[in-house]
Amino acid sequence: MKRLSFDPARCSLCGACALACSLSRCGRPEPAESRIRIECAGPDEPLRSAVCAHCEQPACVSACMRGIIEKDEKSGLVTRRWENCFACGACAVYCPVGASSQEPSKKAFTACDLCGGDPLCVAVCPSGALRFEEDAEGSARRRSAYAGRFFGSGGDKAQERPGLPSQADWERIASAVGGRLGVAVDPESLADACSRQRKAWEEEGM
Amino acid sequence: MDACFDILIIGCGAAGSSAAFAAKKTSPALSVCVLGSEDLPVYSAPALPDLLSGELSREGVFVRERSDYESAGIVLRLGETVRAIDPERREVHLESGEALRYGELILATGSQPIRLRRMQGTDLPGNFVMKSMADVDAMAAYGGSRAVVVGSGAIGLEGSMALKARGFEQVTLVEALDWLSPKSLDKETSDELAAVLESFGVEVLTGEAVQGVLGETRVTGVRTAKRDIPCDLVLWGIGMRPDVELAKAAGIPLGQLGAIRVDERMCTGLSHVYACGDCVESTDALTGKPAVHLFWEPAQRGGSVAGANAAGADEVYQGSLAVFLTNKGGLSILALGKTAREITPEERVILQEKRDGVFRRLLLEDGYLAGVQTVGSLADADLLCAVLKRNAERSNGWSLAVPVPEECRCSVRDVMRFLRRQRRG
Amino acid sequence: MSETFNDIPWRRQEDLDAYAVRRNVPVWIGGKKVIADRVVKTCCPHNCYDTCGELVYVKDEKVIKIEGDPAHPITKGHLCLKGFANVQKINSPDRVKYPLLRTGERGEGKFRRISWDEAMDWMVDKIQSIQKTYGPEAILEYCYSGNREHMAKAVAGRLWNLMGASKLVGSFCLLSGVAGSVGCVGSQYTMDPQVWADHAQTLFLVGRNCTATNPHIFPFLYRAKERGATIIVVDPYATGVAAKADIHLRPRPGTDGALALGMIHWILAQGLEDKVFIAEKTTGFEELAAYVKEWTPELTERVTTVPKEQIIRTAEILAKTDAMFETGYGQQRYSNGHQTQQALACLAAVCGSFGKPSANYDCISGMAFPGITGFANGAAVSAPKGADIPKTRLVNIAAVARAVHEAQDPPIKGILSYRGGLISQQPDVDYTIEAVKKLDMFVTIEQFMTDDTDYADLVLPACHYLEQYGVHPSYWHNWHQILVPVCQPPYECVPDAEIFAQLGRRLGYEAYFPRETSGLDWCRMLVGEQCDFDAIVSPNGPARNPEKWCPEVPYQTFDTPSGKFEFHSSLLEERGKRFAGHYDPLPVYYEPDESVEATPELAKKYPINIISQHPSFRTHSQYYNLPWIREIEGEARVFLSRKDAEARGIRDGDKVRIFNDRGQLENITARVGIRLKPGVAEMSSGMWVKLGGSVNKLTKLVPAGPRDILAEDGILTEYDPLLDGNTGSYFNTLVEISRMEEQPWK
Amino acid sequence: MEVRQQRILYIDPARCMGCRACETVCKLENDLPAGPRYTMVTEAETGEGETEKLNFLPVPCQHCGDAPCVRACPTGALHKREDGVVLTDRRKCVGCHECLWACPFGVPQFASDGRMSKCTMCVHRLDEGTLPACAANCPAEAILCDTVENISRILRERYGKTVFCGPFADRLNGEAAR
Repeated sequence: MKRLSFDPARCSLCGACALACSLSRCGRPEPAESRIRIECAGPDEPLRSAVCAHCEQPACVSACMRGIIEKDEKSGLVTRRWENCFACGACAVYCPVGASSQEPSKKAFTACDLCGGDPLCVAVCPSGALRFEEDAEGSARRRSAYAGRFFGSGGDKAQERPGLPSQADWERIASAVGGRLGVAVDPESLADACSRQRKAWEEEGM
Repeated sequence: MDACFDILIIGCGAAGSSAAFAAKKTSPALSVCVLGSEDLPVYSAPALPDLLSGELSREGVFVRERSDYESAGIVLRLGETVRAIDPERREVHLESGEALRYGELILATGSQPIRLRRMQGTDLPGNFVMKSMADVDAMAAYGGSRAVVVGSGAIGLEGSMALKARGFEQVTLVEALDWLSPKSLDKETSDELAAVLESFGVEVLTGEAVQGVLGETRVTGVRTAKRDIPCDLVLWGIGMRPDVELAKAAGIPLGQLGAIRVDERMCTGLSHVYACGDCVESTDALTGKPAVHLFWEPAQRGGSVAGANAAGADEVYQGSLAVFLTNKGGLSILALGKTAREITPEERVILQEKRDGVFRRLLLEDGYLAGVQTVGSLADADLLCAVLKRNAERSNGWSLAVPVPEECRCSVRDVMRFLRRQRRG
Repeated sequence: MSETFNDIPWRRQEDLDAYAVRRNVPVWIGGKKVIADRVVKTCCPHNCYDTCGELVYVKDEKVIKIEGDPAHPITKGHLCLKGFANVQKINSPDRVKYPLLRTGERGEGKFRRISWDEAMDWMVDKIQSIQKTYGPEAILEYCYSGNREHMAKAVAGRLWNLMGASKLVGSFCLLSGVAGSVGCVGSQYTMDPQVWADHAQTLFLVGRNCTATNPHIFPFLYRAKERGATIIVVDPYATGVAAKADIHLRPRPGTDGALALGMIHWILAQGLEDKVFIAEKTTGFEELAAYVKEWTPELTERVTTVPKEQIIRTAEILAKTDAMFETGYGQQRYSNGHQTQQALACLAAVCGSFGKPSANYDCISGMAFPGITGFANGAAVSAPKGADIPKTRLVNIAAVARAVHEAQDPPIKGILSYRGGLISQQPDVDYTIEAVKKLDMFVTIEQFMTDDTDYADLVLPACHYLEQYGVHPSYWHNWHQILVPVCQPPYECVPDAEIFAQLGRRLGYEAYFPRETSGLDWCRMLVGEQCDFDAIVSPNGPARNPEKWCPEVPYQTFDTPSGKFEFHSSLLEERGKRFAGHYDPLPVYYEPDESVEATPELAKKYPINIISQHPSFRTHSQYYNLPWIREIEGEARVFLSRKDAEARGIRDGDKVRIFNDRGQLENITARVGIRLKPGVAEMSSGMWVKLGGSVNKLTKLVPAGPRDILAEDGILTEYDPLLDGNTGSYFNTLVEISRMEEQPWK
Repeated sequence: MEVRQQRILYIDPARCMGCRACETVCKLENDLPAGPRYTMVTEAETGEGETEKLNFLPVPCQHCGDAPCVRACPTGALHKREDGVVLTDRRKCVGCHECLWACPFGVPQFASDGRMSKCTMCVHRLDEGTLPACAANCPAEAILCDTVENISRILRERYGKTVFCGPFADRLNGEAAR
């Protein structure tokens, strides 16, 4: 199955993924409403993505006391009938990657559903750090990128953490999100949210 | 001829049901039968307080429908009580007299609530436990407006909140020991919890052992060492006990804690017999010691390991965590790992904070995070849980456990920042 | 018997345990120890330089593991990726298991299972009715190198001879180069690589993508390189071996001959030639010297596009150092291929690179055609004593489609095909398919449902090479191992030789195909007295072929008419007096049949010269159907230069269309990069037509080589493979490439 | 604690010529279907004009000293053996893919059962004293499996001589060894 593949080396920490995700959830660029979170422990620290991996042996499925989380054998997706969630929080405690969280606008604990097969976060990611691909594809791409770095065939750039999105990038991201959701999205508000987030990290000393 | 199943499962709760589905998934060609003593397919016992409060409908409590078993090819026989197991002949004898033959047997007999039968008045109408749907139905039918809840485990806490939500005017939570949930919480955390409960109108009495139930024909009150509390009903939440009668009679070895002893593959001491759920003694993931964890998650996961292995797979159950978790109607509490009393004072560092209405208490042992207690939010629960599990493996040669550096042991915030950084790289 | 083994009364059951090197051998499979019943030594008979020694582990008559034979002095226990994939191939659920008779139209691929008896009846009936209506020469075999061993071909040859069928001759792979080489040198030899590895100062490799076709040469190359030798590679394509070279010359496709002439010019101009060797061991030097006068570095650069500095530098290294010439076959897959090889041989001679342990010339070992050189006694098998064998017409495999289209008196009406992918491997696929459709009988013996089987009337279940006997001396190194079956054939698969023997018996030649003759007997008959046969049959072997056939340091003498190396080839000159074609005694350069220079008008329409290498993933059309191989190789790809891609708006990974007047390929993945210079593209050969990636949809039927066999429609009465030799001129193909409208990612 | 000699799989990129035999010998040794690729030969194009060339690098598990996959695995399914081999306990794997996101080399593979598996340095062979299948077979002798010290020695032996011989400069100056 195709899954969200995250390449920490290519992430600029711009937060476009979380902003887009939250826009699709609650109409506001509000990272707390996002089902994907890029965790950052510091400027030079490795990044990690906290997003549902649709595990093969999902801890959330056995944790869920309502039996509303299921592993769909056909599609490979971990699905949630979150309308029936009574928010016990067990899925959040047991999830090994921290992908399950209580969405403020819902009573329920939710996790990424891959937007039904066309993830918005991937569509907006300006640096290609997030992709929607088969494991084999992702593995082969990483291996080839490594060889590129090893032999120095244009791989040097790939080793540096990419820069933050430009104004033009934010406009492209805004139009991609807007186009998908059928609403107008102000690129300024995205850029603002991004800088607010970064400020918060700075204050946290990260 | 006797009915014969490749895999026979006794118990249709979380463990039994997940064992059945896991077995079918592993090996669809095998015949699988589940016996349930209640006439109901698996439902969520942890959701019973919500059924009681009225927040959930009856239908909402069920985890699976009868038709789910059918479409998976599992034979479901409900309302069947097992009289005995004959491991020699690989047979199970039902109350009805019927004998069922099995290839592999999985015991998922669950647990029973502890009742103080010898205490005065505990046999009166108005005494309740909350283990089964029938218990909740009975309580709902009984009615009343004043309740005493005895015990401050999950049933006690959630039960008192549920009764309040159901509209009871007076709900009194009585705990014999000095503070609430003393097995899982330190006094400081318990005080936070008590404050939350009281803000919802639940009266909390600690250090008061119940001495008897008052009433002639039905419950009219509860007597403690300090007072008589008038009430219409008593909800007992003083603990659960693994149901091991069948196993014991069949000669299946029990562990030191009195539950069925299983290995990491969920095999019991008898060949062709697996066990899972509340009735087993497994390993505590943090201490590595034998433990009886009567929660949903270990039952569900242990069930699928038992089911898969019975069907020919080779899965392991890596033990479970003693998770104290309640997240209901504004009451949010999580406790993991050790409490202060379980760590020697010389090795102990305790950090505590309350920020933005969230109470968080972290316990370090020898510099390693060893216990967590929070009230008011489940944020970072996964991180804390992951760190605790990792630290538990610190005796392994290749352990990745890292102590919190001295300079970070000043505040909860510093520790959290360090842990976040540790998680990756 | 189990359902994977059906008893066929006439299929031989032998005691294969006799071949075991070891018995009850523990072996790891997927981290578990398994006890193999036996390990058998054999060799790989694919069309490849290396002819690797193999140890095959068998359990319950199933191949469970293959390893290289560590005792093999050349291949040293190493195999290529295909070697291991044979475990997947031989056990593949997709194998043809039973005889299948066509039920749909040709090309539809609809069949029904029949019994071997029915299949034999059907063939006998068809063959006899064709013979009756048209005459015996209306029947033709089609056979190439899928399993390149010689024994079954000789047994089949016996049948064709007895029947008086048309006889298949030639090759479409390397004979034009051989003709150019034989013309100058005479008999062909190769020097053991360990000899040059220890002595050569320069390695000169031309048209040889060793990664794919000769991986076992690398340890020897590295030994030489790490000793300080210089490696020079000539290839338009940036191959794996080019990556290890000190100098990589990238001529325009088809101009390798010009490159050699330019180097000879420079060497002579500088007086660097080996004057002693030329004086003592060659003839015709003056004629060559006069001809190369025009090949100045400037002209050579203009023709080949190789910078003249590189040409000069290379020429000087070759002349001043002890240079080992290892020429491949890529450079001769153009209509001027024989001239190219002739020029390379002349370059080697000018440098004195003959007859020395440090400096010699390898084109191909005569062991490639043991029946022609006399090592193998081909006649003993195919022309049995006492039989009445009529002289028949010959059909050249390099023009077989033309022959089928054009043959008269009689027409070709029945083809029995084995060990070759007729449709995917012959140039101009559509023309070949039209030819096949004209047949009354097209029988294929196949392991899998290929392009050919789709058009066949009858498909017979073939044996994997590990399930049959064979004789396959290497055409590169000089070590020999007889192929023995390592396990019983599964299902209703039958070794090729036994199919022909049974067909022969059914056609009335019982006396010539005795039931008791085993594959090993046929092999023994074929090899004859030239070597100690028993020493090369598992558990023995491999052994070096006798000096007579493979001198340790060859080319101390030459067996040309003059007894010397002939810069001016008398053999070609004489042959040219008898046959039409291009028998030039000198290595005169002329442009390939189709190229930007030869056909400038066509090049305006189709400016890209597409070449097709043999990829390491497959031997020709074999192996792509295996999951392991397909996973590695991926979809059909075309490599092109950045400049050509940019000009066409093609980005790396885009789907493109490749086309010319002969056909087109669609949805080919473009790989843009440095592998080719502008104006050249590459697409590996051998991909199946039905999978959409056969480059032969674009190639043209123009056999390279001195003899113009198209003038004779490929139907000959006399043929000398060593001097008339032909090769498919696959690489002189011009195409245009465009980006597809539809891209998968949109 | 006494640290056992650390064993590594070393690829000599100067020798790998891209034949990919390591890929199928690995499939056979480990009985793998198409899907999981314990090793994969990658190609990289470098240079411009005359220096343009192809480079090859097989990428099996690097068995990192401080393996990011081991750190990233939330279930403890990965560990590093005393001799340096990074191994997976597939029974503990839940298929969360954290190891793949963490691995800089794209090594972790996922079989049809969704759990991670990867190159084991053929521990079953190592423990019997034989080389991993890929190293034993490599026709170019480009894959080495040994201790760092021994590999260093092999490489010095391989390339030391070349330095002193010089590729061809002195011979071009008329001092042909002929």
